[in-house]
Amino acid sequence: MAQQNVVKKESEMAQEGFEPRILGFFCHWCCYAAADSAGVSRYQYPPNVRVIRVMCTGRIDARFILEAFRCGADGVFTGG
Amino acid sequence: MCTMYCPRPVVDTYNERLDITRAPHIDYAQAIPSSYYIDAKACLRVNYETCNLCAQTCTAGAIDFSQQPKELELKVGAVVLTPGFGRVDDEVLERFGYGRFPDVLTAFEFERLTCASGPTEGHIVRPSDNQVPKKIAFLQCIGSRDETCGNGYCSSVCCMYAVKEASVAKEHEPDLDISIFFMDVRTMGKGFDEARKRAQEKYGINVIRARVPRVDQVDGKLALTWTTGDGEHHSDLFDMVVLSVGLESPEDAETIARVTDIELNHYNFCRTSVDSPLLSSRGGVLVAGAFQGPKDIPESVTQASGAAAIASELLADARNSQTVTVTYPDEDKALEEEEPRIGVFVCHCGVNIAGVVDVKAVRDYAGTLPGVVLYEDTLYSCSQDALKSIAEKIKENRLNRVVISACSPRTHEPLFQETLRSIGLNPALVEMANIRDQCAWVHAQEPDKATEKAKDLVRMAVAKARLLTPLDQPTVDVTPSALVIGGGAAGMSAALSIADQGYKVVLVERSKELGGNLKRLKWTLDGQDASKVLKDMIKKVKAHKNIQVFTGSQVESVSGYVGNFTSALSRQGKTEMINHGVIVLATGGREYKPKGYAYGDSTRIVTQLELEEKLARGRGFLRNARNVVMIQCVGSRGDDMQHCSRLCCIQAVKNALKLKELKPELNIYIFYRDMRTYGFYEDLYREARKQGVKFIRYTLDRKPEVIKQSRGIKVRAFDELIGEDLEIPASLVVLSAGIAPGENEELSKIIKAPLTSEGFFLEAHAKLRPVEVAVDGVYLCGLAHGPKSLEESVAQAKAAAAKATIPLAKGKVAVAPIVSKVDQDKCIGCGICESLCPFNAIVLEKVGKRKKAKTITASCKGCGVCASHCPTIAISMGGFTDEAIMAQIHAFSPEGCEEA
Amino acid sequence: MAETCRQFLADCGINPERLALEWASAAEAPRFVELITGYVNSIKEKGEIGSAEGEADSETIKRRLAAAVKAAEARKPRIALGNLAKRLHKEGDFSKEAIEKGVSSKILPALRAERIKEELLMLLAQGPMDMKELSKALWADEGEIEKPLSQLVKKGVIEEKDGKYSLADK
Amino acid sequence: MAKSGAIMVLGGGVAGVQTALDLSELGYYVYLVEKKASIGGVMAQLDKTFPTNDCSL
Repeated sequence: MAQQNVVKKESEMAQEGFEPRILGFFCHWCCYAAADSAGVSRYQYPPNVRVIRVMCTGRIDARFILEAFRCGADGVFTGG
Repeated sequence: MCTMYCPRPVVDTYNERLDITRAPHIDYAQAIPSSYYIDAKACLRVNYETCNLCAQTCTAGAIDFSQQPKELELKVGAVVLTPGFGRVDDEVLERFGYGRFPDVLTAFEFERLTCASGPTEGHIVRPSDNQVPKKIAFLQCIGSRDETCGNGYCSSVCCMYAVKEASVAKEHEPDLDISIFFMDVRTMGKGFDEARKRAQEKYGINVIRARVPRVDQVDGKLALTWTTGDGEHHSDLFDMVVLSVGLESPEDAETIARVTDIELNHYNFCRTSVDSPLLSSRGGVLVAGAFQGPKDIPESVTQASGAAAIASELLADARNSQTVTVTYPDEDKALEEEEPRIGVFVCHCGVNIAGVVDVKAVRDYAGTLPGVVLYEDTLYSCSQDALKSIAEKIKENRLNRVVISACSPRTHEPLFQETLRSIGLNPALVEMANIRDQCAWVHAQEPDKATEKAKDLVRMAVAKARLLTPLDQPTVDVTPSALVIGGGAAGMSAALSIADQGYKVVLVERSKELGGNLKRLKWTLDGQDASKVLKDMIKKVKAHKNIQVFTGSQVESVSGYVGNFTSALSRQGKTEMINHGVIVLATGGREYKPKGYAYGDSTRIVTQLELEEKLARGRGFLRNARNVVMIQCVGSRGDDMQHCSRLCCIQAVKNALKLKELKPELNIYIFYRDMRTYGFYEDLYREARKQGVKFIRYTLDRKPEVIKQSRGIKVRAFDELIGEDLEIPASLVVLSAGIAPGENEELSKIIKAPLTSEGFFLEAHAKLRPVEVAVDGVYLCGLAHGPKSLEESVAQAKAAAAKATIPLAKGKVAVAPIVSKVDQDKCIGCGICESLCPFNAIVLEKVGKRKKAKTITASCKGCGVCASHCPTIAISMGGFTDEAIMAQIHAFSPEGCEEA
Repeated sequence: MAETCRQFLADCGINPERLALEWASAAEAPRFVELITGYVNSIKEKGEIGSAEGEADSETIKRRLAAAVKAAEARKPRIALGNLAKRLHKEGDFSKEAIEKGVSSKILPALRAERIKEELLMLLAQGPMDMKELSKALWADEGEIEKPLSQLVKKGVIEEKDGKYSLADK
Repeated sequence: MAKSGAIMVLGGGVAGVQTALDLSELGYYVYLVEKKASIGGVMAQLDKTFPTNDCSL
């Protein structure tokens, strides 16, 4: 990798109030089900993730992930 | 309208008398049928021939007072009794201040108070002054475990509902101080003990082990006094007292018994036996649910399916002789092909969603999205009348795509798909946005952010909806036979039931003989000879023309899908392939092997099953015995395994009584944490106490010690009552070892059926699908599901048999249309998809000179690994096309994201 | 697939830890909550995309990802990915090392080459650039750029004038 | 005598409803008899169910 080309930036500390936008791809049978069950049990977790349901994580194409980042996702969470 | 005009107020029984309605009313919003009815007891017209206001105001002219009761005569092949349970007499409740003090409520009333659709919209207030109470006490065992009111049994559900109601109350009012007064904490169901522990820790609910004898009122507060296990007296004041009332036999039990000519037991429940828990004393009359004995929802549902199996066994010859079939209108293909006209329905789900998410804002936002022509909010989208109105609106507005923004598609999509079908639209044209399970419920503390998220989810769903296309509904034929894995009591019962219903069964048992754990049992819990029960069962199985038994065999592999499985069975190194339509998992469990307690150091330190085996061989070893010590929860409830093994308390009491019978002068000590002799087994517990068996409670931090000495065995334990250590020289120590899961891991992988963290198989839904597994066509029963008694295993096996027979009886199964489809023009025949498909559902075929991939629709599960790995992007997935997912990704960005 | 994305993201100047691949079965709601909470917090720490250490600025990221999506659509890298998956499947070796090695030796070079080609076109669409500028903007050595560049010049898509490259007028 | 392919289920609570549903799927005609104006029994009065506090309707 052309190391010298890496644009060095000062590591910015977690900004107060920064709410990342995260896209999730959840497997219908596993993670999506676990997420439903978390709801049923009223567990609480941060509201930053938007979910796309797929029938299996195997469905996820590299294009989807790259496209998600291009569309401004700060993170992509694939859950099998 | 009629409700509005009725001059006659009526107590609302649905809301447990906490609210008032009118003579014509509807019980609750989701009631089925969802029409209004007139309470004949209260109506002025019916009783006094006056009024008639409602009939005049009904715009539909639907009230007709000239209707008379009619007697119908129906010819049926079987009767299933499911009358449920009755309520404890007010007279019993009055002893605890009910009816005298307004702030003493029954748990049923409290349930309505905590409910969002209840009389107070979920606000917990004292009936006396409408103020929020600060301190609430739950009193357990009201009308249960109480011979003075004739109910000597344990109602088996109150401990759970009390914990639930207390948790819900704490969620509404976090500052509440809640105490629950238990005699024993009986949360013995699957996963219940763990849930109870979590609730206790999370919400800080006080657990007090004491029975409160009475309730008094002092200065507008309720005074309780009680005595704890250490003999100390306590008293305190509470703002509200909730009575955890038990379940009684139904009020009309005697009438039912007379009319159907069946016998009742001494508590007026239906009499049944351990080896056939769903049969009444009269042939063809079956029983399920609380009338068979107090029980919770999953058990009632299990028994219900079990009863269906038995009725189906009885009437197998007459199957399909009287059924009618439903027809759907033809699809409106032209409308489906038009530009998307999307309707968005945003559900309140009572306050489940609307309590957190600003539903109206989400609805209005949906209206701004391209393609949306209708946007509305609904109170409960899944209720009958809401579905009807959604259907009407789809028609009125000529919608051809629908977005339901409500709960999870995993549970509710089929319902809305059905609605579309019923009005001539392809079911694939509905998309759901999950703003409840994955939004409102999990972001309850952040309503603004939850509303933002809900909007985003709706936007993404609408984006996908625009690209939805109609999909075919393929069906495949079913191989009409079953594979039952496990030859214990559960497996044999399931096999017999399926065979009796007229289908072939292959029964596979790993060991050399049938029987499983039942082989080790000497007596059933109701005192029958266990070996006789077992022998009868084995005889029937071996003689049945529809059952083929494979002992000493194992399942090596399973391929296929519901309706068309192919499995490899290995026996003595040889492999045999069999085809079958369904699978029943009855792999059993095993007795936990104790760690510690000097187990293994002496032949006089044994488990309960070892004791029964010893007794089966003769009673000689009791000759010089004086003291017998039993220790409960060995391995269970956080000792090593987390779960409660459910059975050991009853088993210990049963064996203690048998020992007493054999040698009355024995001193028997039982060290326990909570005695969980639920249901009618409470009788055994009471009997054991009566006969002088000594019960001593211990806690996990002060476990009894078993010390093997050079001569004899000593048990040292702390006795709470005297506050001192006890030392008992024991002639025999019996460890109530819990029930551990069998070796399920491998099978779980082969079948892709998930396990719980404890290693038992996981059911598809704890309440409503207790014998189904997440994999279609696979069913579950017996100890493979979790610890349970023989009686429960048999009922569950019948239930699994009912569910397993459904696809066999139908002869066809519908395949979800989410399968892959290969565009053979784009396919280059590389074979990557074929080699990656986990279900062998893609093959290469010759088309002209070249090889092309092709999907075997019936095998495809829609996982999409082929599509994501296709070099030429030639494979698309039904309902999850690249375009649709890309559209969702683009819609993920609030500003929208242009295609690159 | 995930490893491919991670390596490719790093190559594009995005912290690969922004992509998570986790497992939670239907029975594991508590685990799911733990995972998702931990993940959201880790992203919070990293900050907005384009602000973590070693990451390209957001404008570059936008352009580069657009090129990357096109690269992931291209046949060559997809065949490489498919064949690697097929091979791992056949050999039953899903060890981290095997996957990492396979991806870095087979897939990444193909993806990177496609990405450079696509991004090159995008950059030049904005105006002429010389080799030095291109190398800097593309995070690539001149050697890597030369090949696609000369091919595109040959095809007549790109013109060269005084050491500056630009899209050919059509 | 030919057996009847119909079954009567007495009581429309959760157990009765489940029996009726299973029987109809198994190919039998079911008469579901309930005293009250609507089916569902006590479970319909419950807001949540233990241990998951799942909606009970």
